Amino acid sequence: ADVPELRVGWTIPAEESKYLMMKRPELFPDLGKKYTIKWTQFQGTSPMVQAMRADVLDCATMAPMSMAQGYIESGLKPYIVAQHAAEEPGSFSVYWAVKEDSPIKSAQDLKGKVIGTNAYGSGVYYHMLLWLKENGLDPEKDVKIVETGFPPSADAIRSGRVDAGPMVPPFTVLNEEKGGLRPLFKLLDVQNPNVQIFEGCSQAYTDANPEVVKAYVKDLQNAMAKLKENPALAAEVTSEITRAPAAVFSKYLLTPKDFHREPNMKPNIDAIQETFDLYHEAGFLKESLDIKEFVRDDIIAPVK
Amino acid sequence: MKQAAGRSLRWYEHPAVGIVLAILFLGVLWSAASRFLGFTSFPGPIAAVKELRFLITDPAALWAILQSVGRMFAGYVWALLVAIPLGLAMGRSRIIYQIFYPLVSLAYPMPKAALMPILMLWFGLGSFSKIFVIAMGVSLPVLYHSYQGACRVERKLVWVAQAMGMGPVARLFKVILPAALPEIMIGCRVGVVMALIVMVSSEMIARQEGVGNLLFTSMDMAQYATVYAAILVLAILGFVLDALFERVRRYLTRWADSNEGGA
Amino acid sequence: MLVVWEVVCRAGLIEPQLLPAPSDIVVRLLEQAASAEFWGNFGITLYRLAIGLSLAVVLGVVLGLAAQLSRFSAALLDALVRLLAPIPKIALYPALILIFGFENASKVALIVADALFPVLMATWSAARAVDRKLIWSARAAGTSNLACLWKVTLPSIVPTVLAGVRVAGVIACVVVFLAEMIASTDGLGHMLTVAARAYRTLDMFVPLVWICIVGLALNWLIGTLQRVVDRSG
Amino acid sequence: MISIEHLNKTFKTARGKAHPALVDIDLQIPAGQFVSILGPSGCGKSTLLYIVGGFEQPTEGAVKVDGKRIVQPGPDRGPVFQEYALFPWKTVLGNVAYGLREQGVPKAQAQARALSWLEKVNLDKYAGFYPRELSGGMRQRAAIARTLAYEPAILLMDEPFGALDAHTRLVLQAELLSLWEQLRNTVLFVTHAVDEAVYLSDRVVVLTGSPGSVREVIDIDLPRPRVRAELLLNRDYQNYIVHLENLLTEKEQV
Amino acid sequence: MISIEHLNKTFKTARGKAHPALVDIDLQIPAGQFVSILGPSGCGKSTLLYIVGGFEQPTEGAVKVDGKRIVQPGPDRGPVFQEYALFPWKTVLGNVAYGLREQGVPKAQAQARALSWLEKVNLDKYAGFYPRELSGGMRQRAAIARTLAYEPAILLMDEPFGALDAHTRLVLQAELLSLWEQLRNTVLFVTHAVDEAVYLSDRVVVLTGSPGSVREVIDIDLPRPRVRAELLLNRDYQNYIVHLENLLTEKEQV
Ligand SMILES: Nc1ncnc2c1ncn2[C@@H]1O[C@H](COP(=O)(O)OP(=O)(O)OP(=O)(O)O)[C@@H](O)[C@H]1O
Ligand SMILES: Nc1ncnc2c1ncn2[C@@H]1O[C@H](COP(=O)(O)OP(=O)(O)OP(=O)(O)O)[C@@H](O)[C@H]1O
Ligand SMILES: O=[N+]([O-])[O-]
Ligand SMILES: [Mg+2]
Ligand SMILES: [Mg+2]
Repeated sequence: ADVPELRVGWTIPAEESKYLMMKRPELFPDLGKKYTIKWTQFQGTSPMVQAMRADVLDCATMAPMSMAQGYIESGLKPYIVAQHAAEEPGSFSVYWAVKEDSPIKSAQDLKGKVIGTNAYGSGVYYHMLLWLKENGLDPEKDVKIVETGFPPSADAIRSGRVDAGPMVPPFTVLNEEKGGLRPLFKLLDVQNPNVQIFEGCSQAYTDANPEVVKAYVKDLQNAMAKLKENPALAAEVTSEITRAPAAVFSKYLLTPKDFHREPNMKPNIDAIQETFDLYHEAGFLKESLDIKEFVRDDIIAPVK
Repeated sequence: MKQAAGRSLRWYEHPAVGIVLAILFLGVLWSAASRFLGFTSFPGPIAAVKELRFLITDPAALWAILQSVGRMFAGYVWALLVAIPLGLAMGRSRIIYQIFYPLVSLAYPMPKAALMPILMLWFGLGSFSKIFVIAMGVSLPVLYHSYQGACRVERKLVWVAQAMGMGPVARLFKVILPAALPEIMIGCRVGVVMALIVMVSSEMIARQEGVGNLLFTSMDMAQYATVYAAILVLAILGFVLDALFERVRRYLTRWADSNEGGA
Repeated sequence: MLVVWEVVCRAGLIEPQLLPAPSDIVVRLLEQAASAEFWGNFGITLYRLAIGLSLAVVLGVVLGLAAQLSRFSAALLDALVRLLAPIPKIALYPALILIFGFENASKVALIVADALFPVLMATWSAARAVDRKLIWSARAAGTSNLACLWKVTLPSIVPTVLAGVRVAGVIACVVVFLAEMIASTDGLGHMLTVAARAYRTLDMFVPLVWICIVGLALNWLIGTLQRVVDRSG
Repeated sequence: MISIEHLNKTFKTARGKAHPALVDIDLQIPAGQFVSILGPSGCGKSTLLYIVGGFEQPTEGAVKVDGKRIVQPGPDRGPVFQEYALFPWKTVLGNVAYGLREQGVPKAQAQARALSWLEKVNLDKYAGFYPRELSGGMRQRAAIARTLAYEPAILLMDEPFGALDAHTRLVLQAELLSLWEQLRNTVLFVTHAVDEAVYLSDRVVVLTGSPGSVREVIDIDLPRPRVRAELLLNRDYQNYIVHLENLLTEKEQV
Repeated sequence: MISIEHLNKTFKTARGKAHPALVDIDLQIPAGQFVSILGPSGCGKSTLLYIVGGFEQPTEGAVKVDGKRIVQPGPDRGPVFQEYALFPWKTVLGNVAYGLREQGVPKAQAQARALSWLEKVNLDKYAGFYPRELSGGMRQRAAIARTLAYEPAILLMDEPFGALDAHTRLVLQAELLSLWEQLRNTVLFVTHAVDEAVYLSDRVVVLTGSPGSVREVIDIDLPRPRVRAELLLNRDYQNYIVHLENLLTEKEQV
């Protein structure tokens, strides 16, 4: 009863180490002994950031943008403790696709066209804006951006509802099988490398319960190590979480067709700082942020 | 259709026949649409039904469905307990009407599911906020129809009860309630629909374990057959609830003249 | 109520991040009301709502009445309604988007799909409960079975149908907002999504208040109609 | 000529039991006759009228008008219901003009004729009232006017004077009689007043208690045109009344 | 003792006009009297009853029972409405037992008493029927039984025998009279049958045509207990009837 409880938020996809902890708690000796976890699922990182701010979550998945906004708009103070997924050379990078036979070959060809995006205000969205700007397009005037989300993106491109749309796994894999689309640009063209999602824990909680958070981060690391060793296990637990067949995941999970996973989950602090700076320069963030404020050296992966 | 006194059912008026016909009709329509559109994300009925077989034999999926149903049931019952008496009272008393009407009519068009992310923060991450939004959604049609029904009660029925010395609260339950019952039942039936809408949209906006979550997660994972199997589960759920409800309604309003067949 | 809310917020019992004070919401509301962008969002939501609801009402009443004509159509429609009404159409929204596009058509289609059934069901059950001696009187005066639908059944069911329209109106408000939240580039629902992603709680409440006002206005409109009908009924 | 042949009507009650209302009714009503139906409350008088009107279907047997089997209502048979059944969303004038408009009479003319009918039933001052603003008797008069206005060949009247005060009743009886003596349409008239039946009819049909069957058919051989004041002194008239009252009273004992 | 003082009732019609229904009614009704109200259709008889019942409020003036002003209905005044107003969701037995249950009579006893009332109105075979399955006359009998069953001190009856056949009517009149002679409760009885009014009442109030005001109050000085067969031969009885019929007939001319 006096085992401390950690309240953790999670989402789908790309948090395999959390899925493993949820589905195979017996692999983690500390879990349940040193601390317990109350898992709550969320849709996207924004509501999780909000929930942490409201003090109903202690740790949550975050993206550079949602954390920065949370800090600026509502005074959220988290530590970055581990990294879930990033884009690095050789790994998968979110890309915008057009029809194979589309006349669109470059950014300029997008003038006057309709571009799909996942969610307004997401990192993927802002990186796309950066790409448009870099290529001399005004996102407000030169193109029409509609929010499609990832799932219908491919069908939307094929049916002509949008001229270009964003692609992520598992849709990319499905699509390679079906054919008919080709990539136009990818996020790595904008920032290389860049961090997609990481784990953040409330500073107040962490400072009050350093041992609990440390144990949690250590378990995350262990989970990632086990998964790297055994990608089939990753497919298995992800399948259990999402109810999609494991075969779907074994096609890409933890392969070069997937986002980059740091084996020890060490956050790429510099890449995150770069994202903050890019966003600030472009005016997406009101303030410039210093990543140091969000790092506590003794509680960041890899911990021993 | 209810059977007219002294009139026999035709073959197609047997409920099962109508349903089968309607299912066939919809199935063909769906299949044609899916074929015509050719979207990966819009599979035909056969794929969905195949997947449905897996879905309903999987304990984890069943558990998710059960959780949804449980929350829906709790929300529905709460809504009935609050909305029917309040609606009837609003229909009979000017004062109660004036106190509650502005509040109720302002709050009702609000998309409760949109509040989910905030409600979760107010009420915590437990079941309460989910049950609460469902109750809010259901109470709307129930309240309106109860109010409507109470307004329209033949005044001489009320007079008779008054003359027997029945007080206002007793009248509400013993006269207004039964007299307004056919109308209330319409509200309850729409309430079933509302409960499902709110349940699905709230599980979509705040991913809480349940059949709505199953649906949208499958969509995120490109499991389109599962998506439509989940929609089928919702449809079956809705149909069963509606049918159960229709039974209750018939029993409770068996005294009412249904004048079937209309013109 | 409002006063309690205001006091609670002012006293700092609740963080503005969770529940902003009503006065702050009103101030923000007025601020936004000065911007053309807001009226664009407001207008497009209203437009979708008006088209969707009108279609739903016309379709609902026509189908509900037409089904009374023959026992076969009545049986078939009854079955269709029982199958389709309880499906939460919002789950089909992704498919609707692909069929009707990201613009107005898909949202209107969703509104119609969800708002149709309360009207249809009200029409349906009211039409069956019409005092049969009224219909007999008209039939005996030479009114055909078909003409009875709009000469007798329609006027007798107007009160109940209006009650159904009220519910449909509210459902329409909810659904258009949700659809705009899910996928849209404009509208009140979209405003909320944008505000939520940027953690501007105050800005989240503004579109909610507006959709409530729209619902209230709609409700008032139908209520007025109901009173007019009552007076002459 | 209405011929009612071997008519049976059985209702199914809410508890699913069969409840016979009419058993083996056989009646021939020549065109232009005024026929009254008498019988104890609940014996099926209204039901019989509904079947002749084509509103309800018999369980067995048939009703034929001029040899044609009746399956649905038509403007040749005008009903006046015990419950009035006025259209609540129309004014009194609108109700009375309705049948005329349905027969294709132009609006202005229909309203004028409706108004003249309202005068006859003494409701002209209430032309603009809605039914719910009328007293029971006034509603009944409006319902009578609505049906008489379009002059159906067969009138089916279900206790049309039941809710009227004695005076209005006498006036309307006389009015109906003089109208009928001009038009000579067929009238099926349900009543529970014996004197009314004898005063108005060529023939009185007495039904037995529930389930109703024909107990006796009595031809009323009184000269026409009939004047009530004169009839009261008529021996035959008195005899008819005594006979019918005896019939109705004794049968309850049986 | 009911005292009706300077009573006025004006309705507002759907077109917003004022429509006077009752003008300056003053009446004293001693406890235990049987008073009938006669008047042409639409003169305000029902409205007067509704005001005494406390269902409608007068525009001016007041009704007092034993000196207390009436503002709302109460179990001391039992109404029988012209439209029956049976609870459609209750069976006939349920309807009749209802008032008793409300007065706190235990269920079994209430049902037994209700059933004995149903026997009196000859409806015992229909105890399990729902109102919509009854004929007009049967509904009326059920409504009468419902109110009589709980024995209110004042009975307000609005044409209670209007829809009954002659025989049932006679039986119920006699039944009501013998009951009243035992209980001696106050009865306000609206009717349009002059003979019924004279047969039953201590006093007959005749109203003028719309708007209603008191035209004449006639005390009926006939010995009680009254037997109808005997009365028919009674000179005074005949005179009352002739006088009242003249009153009602001539007034329309005025
Ligand atoms: N709700 C109302 N609005 C307007 N006028 C009304 C309303 N109710 C009754 N009246 C009018 O009041 C008058 C008296 O009506 P009431 O029902 O008391 O008559 P009554 O004497 O009982 O007639 P009857 O013998 O036909 O039943 C009528 O002229 C009627 O039109
Ligand atoms: N819908 C129904 N369901 C069951 N029984 C019915 C129905 N309608 C009528 N009955 C029964 O049929 C019988 C005849 O009813 P009907 O209304 O024809 O009588 P009536 O002779 O007109 O009586 P009244 O003079 O009282 O109006 C009654 O016993 C009644 O209970
Ligand atoms: O009220 N709803 O959000 O469905
Ligand atoms: Mg009848
Ligand atoms: Mg009256």
